[in-house]
Amino acid sequence: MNMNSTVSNSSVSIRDLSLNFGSVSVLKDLNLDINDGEFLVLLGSSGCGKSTLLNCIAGLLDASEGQIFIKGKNVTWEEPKDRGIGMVFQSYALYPQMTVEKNLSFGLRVAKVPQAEIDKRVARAAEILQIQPLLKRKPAELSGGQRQRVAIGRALVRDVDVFLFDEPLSNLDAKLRSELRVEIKRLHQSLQNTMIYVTHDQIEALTLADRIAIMKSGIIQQLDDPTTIYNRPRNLFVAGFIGSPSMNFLRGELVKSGDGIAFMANGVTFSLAGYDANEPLQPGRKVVLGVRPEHIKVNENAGGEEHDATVDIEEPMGADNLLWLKHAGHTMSVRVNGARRFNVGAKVKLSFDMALASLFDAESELRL
Amino acid sequence: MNMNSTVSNSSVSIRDLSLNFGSVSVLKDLNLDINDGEFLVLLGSSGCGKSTLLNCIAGLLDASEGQIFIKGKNVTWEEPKDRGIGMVFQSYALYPQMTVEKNLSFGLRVAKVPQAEIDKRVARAAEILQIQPLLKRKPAELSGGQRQRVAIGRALVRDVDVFLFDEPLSNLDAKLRSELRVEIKRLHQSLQNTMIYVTHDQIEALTLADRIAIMKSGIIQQLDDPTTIYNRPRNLFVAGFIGSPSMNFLRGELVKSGDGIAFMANGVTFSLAGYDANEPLQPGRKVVLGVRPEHIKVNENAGGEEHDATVDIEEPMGADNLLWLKHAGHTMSVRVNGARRFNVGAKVKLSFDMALASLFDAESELRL
Amino acid sequence: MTGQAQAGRPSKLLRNLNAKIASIPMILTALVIFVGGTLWTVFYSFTNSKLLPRLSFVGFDQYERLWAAPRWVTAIENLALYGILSLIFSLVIGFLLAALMDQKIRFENTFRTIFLYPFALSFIVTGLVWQWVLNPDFGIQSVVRSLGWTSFTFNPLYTPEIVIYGILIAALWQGTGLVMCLMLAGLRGIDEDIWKAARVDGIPMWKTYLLIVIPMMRPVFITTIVIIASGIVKVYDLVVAQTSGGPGIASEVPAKYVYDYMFQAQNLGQGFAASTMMLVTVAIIIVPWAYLEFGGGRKRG
Amino acid sequence: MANIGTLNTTAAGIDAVSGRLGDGPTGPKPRPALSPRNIMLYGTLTIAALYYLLPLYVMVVTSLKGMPEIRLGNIFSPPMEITFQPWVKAWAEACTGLNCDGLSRGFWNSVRITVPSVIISIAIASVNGYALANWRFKGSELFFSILIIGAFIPYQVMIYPIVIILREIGIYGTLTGLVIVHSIFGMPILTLLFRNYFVSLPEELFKAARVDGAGFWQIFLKIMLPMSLPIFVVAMILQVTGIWNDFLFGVVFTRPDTYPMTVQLNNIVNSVQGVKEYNVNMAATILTGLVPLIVYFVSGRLFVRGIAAGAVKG
Amino acid sequence: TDLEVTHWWTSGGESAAVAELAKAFDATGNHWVDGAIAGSGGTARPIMISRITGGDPMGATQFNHGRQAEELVQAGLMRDLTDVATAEKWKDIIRPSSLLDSCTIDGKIYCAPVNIHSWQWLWLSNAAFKKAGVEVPKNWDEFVAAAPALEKAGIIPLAVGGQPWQAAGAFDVLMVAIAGKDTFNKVFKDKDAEAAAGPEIAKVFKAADDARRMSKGSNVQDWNQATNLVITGKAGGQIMGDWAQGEFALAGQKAGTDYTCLPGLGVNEIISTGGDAFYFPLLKDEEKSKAQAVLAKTLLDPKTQVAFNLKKGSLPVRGDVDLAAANDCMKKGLDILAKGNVIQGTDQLLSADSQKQKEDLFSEFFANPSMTPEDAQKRFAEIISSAD
Ligand SMILES: Nc1ncnc2c1ncn2[C@@H]1O[C@H](COP(=O)(O)OP(=O)(O)OP(=O)(O)O)[C@@H](O)[C@H]1O
Ligand SMILES: Nc1ncnc2c1ncn2[C@@H]1O[C@H](COP(=O)(O)OP(=O)(O)OP(=O)(O)O)[C@@H](O)[C@H]1O
Ligand SMILES: [Mg+2]
Ligand SMILES: [Mg+2]
Repeated sequence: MNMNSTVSNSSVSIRDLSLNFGSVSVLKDLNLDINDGEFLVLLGSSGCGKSTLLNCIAGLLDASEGQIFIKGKNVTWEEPKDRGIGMVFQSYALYPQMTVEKNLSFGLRVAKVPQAEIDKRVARAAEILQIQPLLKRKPAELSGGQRQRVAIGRALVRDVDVFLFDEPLSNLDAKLRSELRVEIKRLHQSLQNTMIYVTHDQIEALTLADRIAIMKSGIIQQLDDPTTIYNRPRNLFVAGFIGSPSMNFLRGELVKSGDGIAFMANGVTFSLAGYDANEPLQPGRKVVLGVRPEHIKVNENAGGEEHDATVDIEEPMGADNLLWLKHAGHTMSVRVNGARRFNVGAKVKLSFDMALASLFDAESELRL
Repeated sequence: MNMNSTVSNSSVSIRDLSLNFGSVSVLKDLNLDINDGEFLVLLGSSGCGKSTLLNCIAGLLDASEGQIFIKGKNVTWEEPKDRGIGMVFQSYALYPQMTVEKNLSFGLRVAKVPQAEIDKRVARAAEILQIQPLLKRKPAELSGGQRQRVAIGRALVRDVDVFLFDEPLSNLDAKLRSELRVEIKRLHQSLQNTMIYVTHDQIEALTLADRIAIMKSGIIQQLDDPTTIYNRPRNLFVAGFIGSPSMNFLRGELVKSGDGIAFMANGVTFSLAGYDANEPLQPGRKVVLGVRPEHIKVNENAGGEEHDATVDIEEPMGADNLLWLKHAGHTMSVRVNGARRFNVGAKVKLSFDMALASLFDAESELRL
Repeated sequence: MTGQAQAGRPSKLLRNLNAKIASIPMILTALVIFVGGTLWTVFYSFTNSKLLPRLSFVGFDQYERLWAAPRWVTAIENLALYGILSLIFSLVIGFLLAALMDQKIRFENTFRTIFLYPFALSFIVTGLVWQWVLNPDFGIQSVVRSLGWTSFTFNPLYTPEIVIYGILIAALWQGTGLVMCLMLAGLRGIDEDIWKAARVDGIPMWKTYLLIVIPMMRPVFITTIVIIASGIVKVYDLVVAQTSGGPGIASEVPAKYVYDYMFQAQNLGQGFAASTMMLVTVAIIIVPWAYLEFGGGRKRG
Repeated sequence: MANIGTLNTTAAGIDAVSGRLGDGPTGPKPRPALSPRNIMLYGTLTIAALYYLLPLYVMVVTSLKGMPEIRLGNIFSPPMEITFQPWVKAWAEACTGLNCDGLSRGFWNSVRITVPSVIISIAIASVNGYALANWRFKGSELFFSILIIGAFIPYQVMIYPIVIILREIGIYGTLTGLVIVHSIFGMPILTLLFRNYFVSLPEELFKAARVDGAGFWQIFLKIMLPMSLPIFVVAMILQVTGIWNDFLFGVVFTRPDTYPMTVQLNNIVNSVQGVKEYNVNMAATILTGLVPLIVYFVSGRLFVRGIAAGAVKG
Repeated sequence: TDLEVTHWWTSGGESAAVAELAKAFDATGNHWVDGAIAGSGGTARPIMISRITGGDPMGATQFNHGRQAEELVQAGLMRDLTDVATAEKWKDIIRPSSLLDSCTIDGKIYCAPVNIHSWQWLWLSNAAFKKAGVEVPKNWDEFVAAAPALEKAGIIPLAVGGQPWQAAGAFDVLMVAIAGKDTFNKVFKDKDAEAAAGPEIAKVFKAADDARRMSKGSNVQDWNQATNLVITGKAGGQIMGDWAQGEFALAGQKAGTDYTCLPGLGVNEIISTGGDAFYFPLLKDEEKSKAQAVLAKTLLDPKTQVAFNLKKGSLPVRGDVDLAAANDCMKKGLDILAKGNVIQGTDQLLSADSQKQKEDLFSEFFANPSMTPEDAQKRFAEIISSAD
């Protein structure tokens, strides 16, 4: 394959990257192309190798095999500082003994940038991030959100091509997290830099990403834009990983029903009318049906078939109300409007929106 | 006041409790009655004194003043083990060198409970929590969720009247957190014990609680059931604290409009038709109008007045889509269905559901 | 994979060059002094070098003579006894003091300073002071006798059977403060919730210490044992200052045997053989530990 | 930590509260200052403290007595007549052979030996620890393991090879040689301390600095050093006391005109002129221990903190 | 020129004696830099040797002449003094000649002997015996017989310090006194293990057993502290070399009236001719080498010899000096020397290694009452059989 042509039109390209810690293989033959100006989120559960991949891109870890290109240049063996990257860490990693200003300018001073230029850049970053009043403080005198802003500023002043974020918001509380999320989004909209963002919070991934790469044990499971990931997960893992509460899975098989195909689980059949399959569905195949909690209607006749269920637990969450229902031997979660309340034990009718459901092969776990 | 009558019908009663660390007063004259079998959540931001209160109830901290009753008995001076309480900690606090079984039974063995009884209780707790296969493992060999289950089991085997939870789920990831949340809810439904649960996660509070006590700097701001807290916050703090994203606040004043009263901010008036005020509204009063993001409709004519706005940022979150809109000099968040997508910069029409809005006095910050 | 793309790979040796340069003193020390010196010593222990090292090999003669020497056997016995007792007592006393100090007491700083100050003093000073305090004609014995209990006998330094305990008293005085500090640091590192959980479970304090906290402090104990043990093997100054190995050879220790035979007896071969034996003993204790602690693929942090 | 009782709760506070709420206990649980628990606690601590203080007391008291009084017996009795003569003698007059200037000469020698030795050994060990924690290379752990095992090797084993090495380099008997020897033998424990400490610092700080373009030395000097005060204090204390108190190397690797204080002390104590002058010996002993003692008294608190940061994390 | 001289003469009498040497050397326009190392030869020798082998030699250093410096000489680290010796005719003046023989290796002279020390003395406190109400003994047997009386009076009969060489030395003395010169030579010179295991030596061990019993309670380390016990009348006597005399002198005591000395324990009037000598490491510095020669000459200067030995309590190495000032005991020694009743010291006969093993044995024997004389003799014979 011709490497150079593939590489040229993307900001960061990773080719056949493998990384082992001793005998443990953490990244396996990974390929990834990130477009210029793209916001790519690496999403995966703890220990799947997200940080490892990010550290490889940053040059903080040496790849065991493979190559990394940034802006078309092979940087596999470059020092971190020569890669044109800036990095923001979960623990902020501010230099505790330096003021905010010193923190911001440290990289520039190391690179012997003239003082005037340093001042200009620090001032600009401080303005963008609205941390001008904090410049003389030490990190210990800042709140978590302010610290994270300074950490971002440190990457900002260095005028880098690629921003790398390693779970930058995990240490903040929920409220601050959602505020800073918006700020990062806004920052990306105004800077239009390439950003690679590691998180295990799917809300962050869904809201921020142009594309999401979902990882599991060092392998990218799906790389797509958030809507596709959410609505058309490529396999069972992605389907279950994204969405809170999880997609409801029903194990069963395909059966003939009239002139079409239906799904049957625990003796109950579900019409598959409206499902957009990738391949012709064969009766007898063992499959898993996945339906998101918000794609089930309760006591609202949507025109399709209806199923009986019993309310097991109700979890009011303010805007929404999450119901855990017992239905044909499964427990199923359903999201309804927060204003609608049910009693535990109440009998309800469900109808499924099959157009938004997913079907997976029970063996290969791939989407049908 | 007659203490005994007040105390007798509640499971835990706290009377005029104050607690100081040196000169710092952490709890201030706190009164709280928790009913038998109730699930009470203490909610508040970090450092507001939630853990301190819980430790007082547990007997791990001595009150500086005031009394604590459990099941009608004054336990202010009792040792923790004699209070009939069990406690579950954020860090699990499992004894690392003991197997799960030993962890569960240690308290009983020390109390010289007969072996047969110990075995019975451990078996029952293990069954309830579904940790039978783990009994022979050490805590280090368990996942976070399993550890937390064992920690709950430790309280369970002791057959206590009151369960105290101190942020039991904070160390778990989002997925596990929502799973265990359901489990705790189920546990409560089956045991019907009194449970006091500290958290700073409002979702946990809203979904689990029979009643929520919202704390700020050692003072309970509002004690009510989740729906009331969510829909009718007693003051500005509670309104802003509960709900994610936060309630939208507009500062303005009450004005006469036709024969009724309207709200005006930045020159834009909002009809207050449908608002259920606690007291007659006087024009000219400085107030804050609070509207939750899901109580604003976008491009859907709800019959009321409409306001023009521009989409600033869109945050798709799967099931929902969060819009940040610019409207009359405010930024406003609005939650719409995840399937509805908007372009940044798009002009939209908003309509407000005033029946679910809140009005606060700008000075006292209390609900009108 | 195109060859051109792979070309940038720099030589392995040059990567991390600064770190390697900075580690040169360490590498030299490790290789030249510790490994080289040790091998040199082991090598010459098979010669009959006298005042100066020379290459005339005598096989295991030096070792045979060593193990036939009553003084060496006594020294080894002393070391074993002293080592075991001082390990046990320092850990027990150090831990007890730390546990007491950890009870939110008043004057914590004062007590800690008192327990720790002997550690600032050299073994020479320690030995001299305790020689003085234990001196039968001036010290404790004479004071108690002068109070009327004339048959009181406490003369460890001049009684061969118990002289090692006299040294132990001084060693504990000098060293337990540091052990206490280490233990205290360890105790302070225990999750507070563990204490709370134990209280809620109704576990008495001593049981909490014994069954929960001490097992949790394993790393601290290991560090402490390493520090104490490395001191025990080397014990020399204290004995020299306090008893000079006396009375007779009752308080001899291996390190002193090595020194005496290397320098006083001008029999390097014998001294080298003795130090090799010490090394073997140390290796038997240390190598498994070092492997567990530092080898075995342990993760960072 | 277990909150078992706060001592400062007083009975008075309890009375005031119970007056208001008539029924049953209220406020903090009364814990008398003289509870059996406190008696046990403070009793044990006090007895232990006495054991630790006794020798110091004996040293001071003896050093202030005249010889006749000492010969009378009781080493614990306070001096009837305080004399500073032993101190004067120990400091400036005691003889070894023909040199009768007491410890004073040794003191300055000790200073001249200790200061550079402490600085250089800490400098080397801290860089080692830093390299081991943050810049591992192939074999670095092996060297470190050797170093740690080296901590157990009796010094006597090493003396002879070191004498030969120093002789071959030609710095035997010089201050440089002694400084090197101290640096070598201080290296294992100090490196362990520093390594553990640097490992305990957040790795992300180091990564951030690398991304910022700082190199090996810049990160060490500008990022790591300013954060390492506690461990430097520990290292400093350990080395000051260790080197100041060293006898063996001082005696083997110096010459009489550069003898450190401990050697001088040993000479004075062992140069018995007639009877042993215990009072002079004790005064000399205290004088010799004074520098490390002061270091401890001044920075003991930091020592414990540093120990917690560096030593305990295996 | 400054010349550093190391030695282990730090007790009161010793340092007074050293001062005489320094004075004499300074008078030649050079400067004696004193490098005293306290704590006896056992502490000092290793330091001296490591400095010489380490390439940082001093200008001159004391050793017991004999075999202590043998290897240093063989390694070429020591300066050849033959030229000085020839010029000063040491061969003629030094007496007994065995002293110079000990300095001679391969026909070259490497050291300057400064004194003769003899071990074979029993020092007795007249006051102690008076207090106990017994006559001052005239020989070892009487001394042993008087022991119970001394003990009854609360006096330690025999003071023995804790340092190992003291016990070993005392045994050697007993051997000469009880077994005689021939046996002594058989054992130490010929290393005859059979003799060492024989009945003669068994008698010596019996005597040593007595000495051990009599020494109970002397809780001191240093030899001069033990001497001090005799001086102050706390102990009845001490077996110690003639250097002890320096301590008596310093305490202002007079031989005959305050204390009594019995050479050869009053049994066999034979003395050994060990002693101290100065060795001169090979130096690169021309100036210093010259100064070394001056020092060597000065050490054997008659005036220096007298002044030094009077203070030190030892005998001069040259027979041609006037010792009018010598006291009672010293004169006794000179007499014996004149009669030729001399033997070589064990330092000259045995290697340091064998000496050390011997010290270990006797130090244990004296401290451990449960060790029978028979066991000790067996071990003694083993040491002799492997001695060199
Ligand atoms: N230095 C190391 N040595 C050995 N294994 C390591 C090392 N660093 C990471 N690992 C392993 O590599 C795997 C991936 O780690 P990584 O830190 O990339 O996970 P992550 O996806 O970032 O997880 P998290 O969300 O917890 O940060 C983990 O299983 C981890 O145990
Ligand atoms: N032992 C103590 N000494 C002094 N102040 C303390 C102590 N423990 C807690 N505090 C202070 O009391 C206040 C309340 O602490 P508390 O632990 O109850 O907060 P919290 O609500 O549980 O917070 P979080 O959510 O972080 O756990 C804090 O300001 C804290 O600094
Ligand atoms: Mg990570
Ligand atoms: Mg808390």
